[in-house]
Amino acid sequence: MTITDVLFALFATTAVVSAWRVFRADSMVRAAYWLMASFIAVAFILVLLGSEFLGIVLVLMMAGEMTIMAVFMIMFMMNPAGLNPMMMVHQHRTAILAGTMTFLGLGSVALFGVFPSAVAPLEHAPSLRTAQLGTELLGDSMLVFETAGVALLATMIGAIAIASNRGRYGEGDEGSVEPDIDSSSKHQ
Amino acid sequence: MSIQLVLLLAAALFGIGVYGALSQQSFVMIMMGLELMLNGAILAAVVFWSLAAGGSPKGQLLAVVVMTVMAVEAAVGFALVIGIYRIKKADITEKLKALRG
Amino acid sequence: MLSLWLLPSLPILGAVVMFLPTKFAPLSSARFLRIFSSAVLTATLALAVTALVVSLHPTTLSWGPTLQLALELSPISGIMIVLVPTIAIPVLLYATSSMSEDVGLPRLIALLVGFCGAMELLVLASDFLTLLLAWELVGAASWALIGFDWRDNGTSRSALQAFITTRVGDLGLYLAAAALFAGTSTFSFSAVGQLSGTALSVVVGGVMFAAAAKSAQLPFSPWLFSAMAGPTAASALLHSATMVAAGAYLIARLAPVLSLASWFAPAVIALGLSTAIAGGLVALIQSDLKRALAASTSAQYGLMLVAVGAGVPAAAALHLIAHAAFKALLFLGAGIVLHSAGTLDMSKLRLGAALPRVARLFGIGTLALAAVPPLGGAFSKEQILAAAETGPRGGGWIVAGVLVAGFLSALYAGRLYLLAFGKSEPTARSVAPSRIEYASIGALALVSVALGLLWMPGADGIFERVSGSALADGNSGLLLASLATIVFAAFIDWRLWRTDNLFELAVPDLIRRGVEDWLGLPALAQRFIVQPVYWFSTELARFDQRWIDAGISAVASFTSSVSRVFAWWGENGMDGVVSATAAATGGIATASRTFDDSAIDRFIEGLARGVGVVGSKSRRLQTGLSHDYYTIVAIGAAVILAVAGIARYVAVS
Amino acid sequence: MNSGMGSMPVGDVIPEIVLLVGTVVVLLFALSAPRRVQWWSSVIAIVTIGATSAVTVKLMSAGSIPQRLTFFDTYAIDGAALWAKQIILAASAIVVVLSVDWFRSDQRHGEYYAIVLMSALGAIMMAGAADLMELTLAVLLSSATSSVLIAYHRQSRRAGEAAIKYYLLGALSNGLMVYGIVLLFGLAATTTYAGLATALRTAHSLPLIAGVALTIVGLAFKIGAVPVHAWMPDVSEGAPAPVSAFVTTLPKIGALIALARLMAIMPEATSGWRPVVALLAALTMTIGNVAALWQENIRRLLGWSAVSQTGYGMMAVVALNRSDLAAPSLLYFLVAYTLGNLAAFGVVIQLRGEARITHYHGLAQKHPVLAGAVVVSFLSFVGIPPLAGFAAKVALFGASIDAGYAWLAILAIVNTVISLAYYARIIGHMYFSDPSGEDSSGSLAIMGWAPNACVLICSLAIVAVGIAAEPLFASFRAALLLP
Amino acid sequence: MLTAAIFVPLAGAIVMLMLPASRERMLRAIAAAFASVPLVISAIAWQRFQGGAPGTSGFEQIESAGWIPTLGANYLVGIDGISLPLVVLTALLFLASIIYPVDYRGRIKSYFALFLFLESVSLGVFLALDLLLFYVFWDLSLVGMYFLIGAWGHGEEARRAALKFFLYTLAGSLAMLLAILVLYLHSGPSTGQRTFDMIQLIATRPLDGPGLSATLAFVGFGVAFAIKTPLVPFHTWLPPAHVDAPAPVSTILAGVLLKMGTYGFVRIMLSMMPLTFQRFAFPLAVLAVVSIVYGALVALAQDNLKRRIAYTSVNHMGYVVLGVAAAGALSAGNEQARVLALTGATVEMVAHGLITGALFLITGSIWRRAATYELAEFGGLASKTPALTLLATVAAFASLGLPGLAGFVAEFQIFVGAFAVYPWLAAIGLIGIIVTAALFLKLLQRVFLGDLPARWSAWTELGRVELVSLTVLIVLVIFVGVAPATLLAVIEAGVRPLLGVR
Repeated sequence: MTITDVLFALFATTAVVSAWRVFRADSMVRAAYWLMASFIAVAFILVLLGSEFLGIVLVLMMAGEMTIMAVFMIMFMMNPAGLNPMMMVHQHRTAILAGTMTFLGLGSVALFGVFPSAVAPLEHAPSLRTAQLGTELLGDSMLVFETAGVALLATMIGAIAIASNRGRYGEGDEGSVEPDIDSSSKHQ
Repeated sequence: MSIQLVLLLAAALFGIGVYGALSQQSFVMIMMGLELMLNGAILAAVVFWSLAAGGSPKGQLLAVVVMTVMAVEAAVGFALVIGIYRIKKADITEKLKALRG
Repeated sequence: MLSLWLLPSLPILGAVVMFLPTKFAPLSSARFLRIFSSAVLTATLALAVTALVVSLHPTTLSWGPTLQLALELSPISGIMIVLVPTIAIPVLLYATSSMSEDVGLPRLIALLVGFCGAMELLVLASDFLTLLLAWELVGAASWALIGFDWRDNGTSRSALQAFITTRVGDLGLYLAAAALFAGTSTFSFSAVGQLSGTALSVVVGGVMFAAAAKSAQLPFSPWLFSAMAGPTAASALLHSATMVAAGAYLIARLAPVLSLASWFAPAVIALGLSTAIAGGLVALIQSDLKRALAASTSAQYGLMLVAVGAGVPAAAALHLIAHAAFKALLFLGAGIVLHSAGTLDMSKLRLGAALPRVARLFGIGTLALAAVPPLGGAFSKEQILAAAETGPRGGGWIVAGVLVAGFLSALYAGRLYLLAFGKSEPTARSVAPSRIEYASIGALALVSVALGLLWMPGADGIFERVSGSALADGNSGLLLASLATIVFAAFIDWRLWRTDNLFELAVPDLIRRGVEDWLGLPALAQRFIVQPVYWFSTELARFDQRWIDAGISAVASFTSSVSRVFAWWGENGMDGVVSATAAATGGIATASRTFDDSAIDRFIEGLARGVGVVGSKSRRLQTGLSHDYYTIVAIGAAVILAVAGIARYVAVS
Repeated sequence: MNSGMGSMPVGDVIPEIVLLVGTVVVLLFALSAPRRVQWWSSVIAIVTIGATSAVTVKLMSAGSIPQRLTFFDTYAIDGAALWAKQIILAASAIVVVLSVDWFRSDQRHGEYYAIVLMSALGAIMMAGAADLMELTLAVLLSSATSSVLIAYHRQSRRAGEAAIKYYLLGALSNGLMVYGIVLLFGLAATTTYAGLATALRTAHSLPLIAGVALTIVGLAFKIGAVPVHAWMPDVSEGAPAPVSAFVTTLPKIGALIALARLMAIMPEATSGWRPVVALLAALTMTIGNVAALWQENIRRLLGWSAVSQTGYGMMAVVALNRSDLAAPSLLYFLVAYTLGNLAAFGVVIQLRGEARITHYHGLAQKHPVLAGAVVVSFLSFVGIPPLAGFAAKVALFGASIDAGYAWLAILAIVNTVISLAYYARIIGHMYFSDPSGEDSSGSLAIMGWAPNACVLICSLAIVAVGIAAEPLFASFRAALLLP
Repeated sequence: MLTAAIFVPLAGAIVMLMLPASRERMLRAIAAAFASVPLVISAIAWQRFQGGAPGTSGFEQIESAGWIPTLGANYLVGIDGISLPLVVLTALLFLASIIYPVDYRGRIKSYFALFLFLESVSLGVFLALDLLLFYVFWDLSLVGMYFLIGAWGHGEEARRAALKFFLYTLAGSLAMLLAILVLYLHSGPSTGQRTFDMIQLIATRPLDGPGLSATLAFVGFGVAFAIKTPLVPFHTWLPPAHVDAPAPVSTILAGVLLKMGTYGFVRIMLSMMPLTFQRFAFPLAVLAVVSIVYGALVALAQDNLKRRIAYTSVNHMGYVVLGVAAAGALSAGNEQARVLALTGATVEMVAHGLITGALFLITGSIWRRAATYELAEFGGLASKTPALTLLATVAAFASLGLPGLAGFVAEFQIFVGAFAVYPWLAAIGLIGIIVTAALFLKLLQRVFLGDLPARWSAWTELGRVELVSLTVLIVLVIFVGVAPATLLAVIEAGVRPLLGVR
């Protein structure tokens, strides 16, 4: 039992427990932070696995996102559930069954599946592995990178287009409905 | 820290995510479940990169791609939830059932 | 070159000519029709004689390589082709006169002439195809004739009954033709000889069946009563030289080949004899003049069959001729009776004083029917008796049977005459027949009398030469016995007449009614054939609509029960399914109790109805709730995994 | 095949680049142009599509149709991809034209076209993806933009609801697919199809099955197949009608090609994909048809009919590698389906979104062209000759039987009969009912000339493509699926 | 030239749509002109018909063009001794029914257009020598019929009947499509070499004998044709379709569309898979006999004039199938009988087309004057309309198989031919002859004979158009019945090579 194993056990437990707490938290903000905890634990495991870069990216991304999520709940929706205790579930047993089945299924894949066992050469400096990623991004997987860029661009445009309610000519949502079936009151 | 154990952890996270997605009423909570699923996927991608694929750079990239998916989905999800909340004051799935049959 | 085909086609074309231009008045006058139809039939008669003398060309009408319609002049058909127009001319004359006021006269005359044409075709046919063709045409013509007075529903019903009965018989010919073709690849009469075993039996049985139906033998006899619904002229022709004669003709014509089947002779004798005796009884007890004559027709044709069965077709042919003459005469006489007395009920006639001349002519016919020498009818009957005794397949019991039948015919002939024309006070309302009517029955009486020439020594030899087959040797003892029966019958008639019991015959009413209507045969047929068929067809139609049309209803109900599961799911959600798998069966039961048929809508029936229910119910799966969609995805993914696993397992093992 | 490291084969993705540049131009125009001329964006979009199509044609006619992988085996330039590109572009052009009148009142009219173009790009990328990551991102691009398009009527509750449902289902299935893809990567240590094809041959079955199954679920969302079909009718009813036409058509084109491309490299025995896809095809067509039977809303009916059509299309995937009819039948089916769907939705758009069945009574007398178009597209869906759908079905059934899946063909036939019931029901309302009633076509208003023209073009194309099927079939036969 | 027979009516359909709707007589005349073109063409084709010299495929006057060569499907039309009479029949019946007056419901243009369209595709079915082309025309005939029944049928029920017809027969035709595909897939190893060419498929018989594929294909075809023919128990679409369709449409349905089913039995099942056919000949014959008896009995129980006639179609088409089954029951032996059976079956198709066509037109004339089909409401019409009575009587007698009329020529041959192969079945089938006789005579009796109900006292005699249409059909019925030699010669020229009999 190496130190890595101990750390892994620690982070793994943290990840699972906090993931579980997400749906047991009594308010949405708490849930968001439990989720972040889970992500951070996973990020540490990524580091343990040798991908420091990805670990850091994950933490940064999730920190931002979770903050937005929590803030959004309170600021925008003015949802009492955002902070107030809540337990809003439906078809609970089905969900538990589905979750358990998923875990059992994928767990058996994990335990009984045979994967190749080529271990990454981790003796190089972490920066080299990060550089490798960069080379891949701008080399062999150039197109993947570009596509990801386009996807993010499209998301930005789209999200703004539907979420922003301020337009250059007044209300941004104005006229954004189906045309009238009766043409007599047709929009100009 | 074997590949099996890490994958088991990934499966657990994924399973909890599935549970969350299915059990939660609130859109935001459902999205958290979905994020957890992707969390498991990231973990699996990295462990494969590290312990199965011999450090092929595509493994790390795959994790990045999953993160992109996560980000995009979160952004689109928030935008939609804002939209529907604005016009319908709906924040849970039960409030949206005009389209059926 | 004159073809044999002219013989049938001439009357048929004549019929068409008379039938079509009904709008042009002069062409539908009785006078024109009388002249034209007589001309056509006379020409036919002339042709027939020519055919006998100079032998017309036996051409074949070809439909295809295997379908050849051949005509041939066999000796017995030679007799028939002359006989048909000979009898038909007086009958037609009578018709043009007696029904000259009827608007349907052109139709009647055309049908009668066409009828003769079809009969000519029938007797000339030398293969089963042609025969069947003519055979059914005769039947159809008889339908039109019997149903002549179409405004009367009863008449058309009678026509229908007659047609259907004879058509049942036609099936025999279909079978015979088919069996012959299956065995020999041809339809020719002459090929029957090549058959043996079952095929031969089918042919013989089919022919006998068809002949029995046409000739009104048992059990088909009752159709002749329905045939009475037609005009008198039609009955006269139908009973004498056409239609009914066809059966006996066919049996006689084919006797040589038919006898190849060993059972043919006994069967046909049994058939003929039973009909002769039964018909005699029916005729005897009858209260209606025409019906009595009809029953006697069956009986007389029965006798002819006996002659054929005994191995002497020539005797049958002879009797056919004689019978044709006197039966046409009797029917026309009955027609006059009906016309003048307005009824055929023999308890109300006694027209001897009112119609003395008719009575005399009718008397000739009656004597011939009773086989009183020296009339032709007597000679032919004696020949049948002789055939029964000395024919190749004759025998003692056959003689006895024929004697009984002869006794019966004498008995009812006497009764008929006495009841119809017995002397009584002249009644005022009798209408005298026209000259033409007199002429026509006179002509027929003349023929009957003339046939008495057969008694001349040597006449039988001439006939044997014409008919191409031998008569049986007579026996004077037999002749005496026969005469004795006739005298005895006459005595009985006289006694009953004197005691005024001739009409009732001292028979209880119940039995009378039973026997009168052919021993209850029609009722039996109605009860056991017609009604069941109608019942069956109605039930079948109901079955058709209710079951077959409703589609595969088992599948439908299956699908609808599947849909109940869907419905339940839709109402209770996926959670319910998981929480209460055990209760599910109960839930289905509940759902099925509350299942509402009104959901089943308009227009997709049967199977589609089931699918439709599934459709409407399965829409409830689409609850519109996202988390239910999620559940479906989860289940779907699980199913996919399972299927992939199974497929993998199957692929490996 | 590949050019070496460093030199990017940019020429291979010129269509995509042109489309992207056009998108940016549309976007810039929309952001700067005054409201009155916002609709010019559509013109720019059309021009962009035309240009893209032109360069694609150029790519196709450079010698024979190219058959190669590019960008280090991550992207396919082959017949299937190029033809899919053309179909997608043509369909986008029609949708753009259909949208102009519909969105005229919308303030953000211009941006809409930019998103349409990007969504089309996503579909195109799906069709060409030869790499799992590329596929993931293409699906993502398509899904994200589609959600936005569906929600574009920002004041419409129905549109919002449809978008949320679409998004939620998409996110879940994407999550599942991503995990499946990760598993496949774990087995093969690569994500390119070329690499997967060799590496997976010896892969362990258990993870392989899990990976393939999860990936199939992800793609099932895009094509609207069971079990992720539920969004189809909801979106079809709730989204802006041109978007309904778009979303039920275009992603399906790309995703079906993607599914075929991916399944073609999977080891059949150890992954068990063929029976799985067959089962999904069977369920999809059956559920779609059965659910469509009693729809009183034409748009929902079209949504369900789109589900069932997906099932037919999947028959081609089932026959992959077993029948030489599989790929041609898939492409031909896509052409037929696209035309039929656009024609039918075009009619709805022309009738200003009127979808209640009673309002179609006697349409044939009031608007014979529209009624005729509905008849043509519906009968094409049924597979009545000589319409396009007929040749598609012949090829699909043929491929299916050829592949040893006669039961699937028989089931498809049963389904076709069921489908006729609801199609003919609508036709009956249009042709045999009296138009003079209260709620009948007599009171219908129409949109304008543009949708009418689209409808006419599509229905004529259905007939033309059906009768003159040879050129397409000949081309499609040469269109192989790489790798 | 044969191509023109298909496409001239189609062009006519398009022309009809462009004409002004106001002038009914002119429209009818134009439609008739278009409809008469195929009749002229088919007459010329008959004139030119060679009769299949020995060693040839039996097909002639072939015209072809590329269609989807990639799939081995081509535009290929031609005739042989079996299709030629059907083509003539089709052209004739269409002309007779297109001019027959009917209530156009204010949509006269589309009525004629659809009628011409239907004519075009119906001719296509009989002329096509490519399976895919055959299927195309086959399916289109359903579409045309669907609209004709739905739009011009009697009352609300018509829509339902039309849908039922469409659904039911489409199910059949799709089964046929599957079978066609199985056959196609067996015709070659890969798409380039596979073919839908019927001549080639008949010559090479790629899928014949036992084996699962052959059985499946055979069953597919069998179901399709059994529905179309229709055989019991696949017949229930027929009565409602007939009752609710306008009379000329019924005429086409009975006279032309039903023939497609039996034509398929001969052209596809018997010609392309004779060995498989042999294995199924007996069950098929049993089905046919059941249809004969069942159709007749159920018809007897009908109180609706048109329904009764409709069910007799089931009966008559049963005869056809019995003939075909008998012809295909053996590969050698009983040649004469089998030729007779198949010839008879083909003649029955023609005869039934003429006779039942005429009968349905007659019901149309009755409907126009009475707007009812209930037998109980009629009686004594003979006094008001002697011409109609005469025509109906001849038609009825022809239908019940009276010699001297067309039906007999057919039924006799079928019966004799079938008897040689299946004596018992043929004998049972004879029951049908009796029952049809009863039902038709009762029909005549109820409608035309007896007392005239007062409500029909204003009954009008047939118009000129009606009279001409009907007379032509009836004259042909008589002609075929009296002198079928020419017809039989043509048919045998097709039958003999098909059965391999010289």
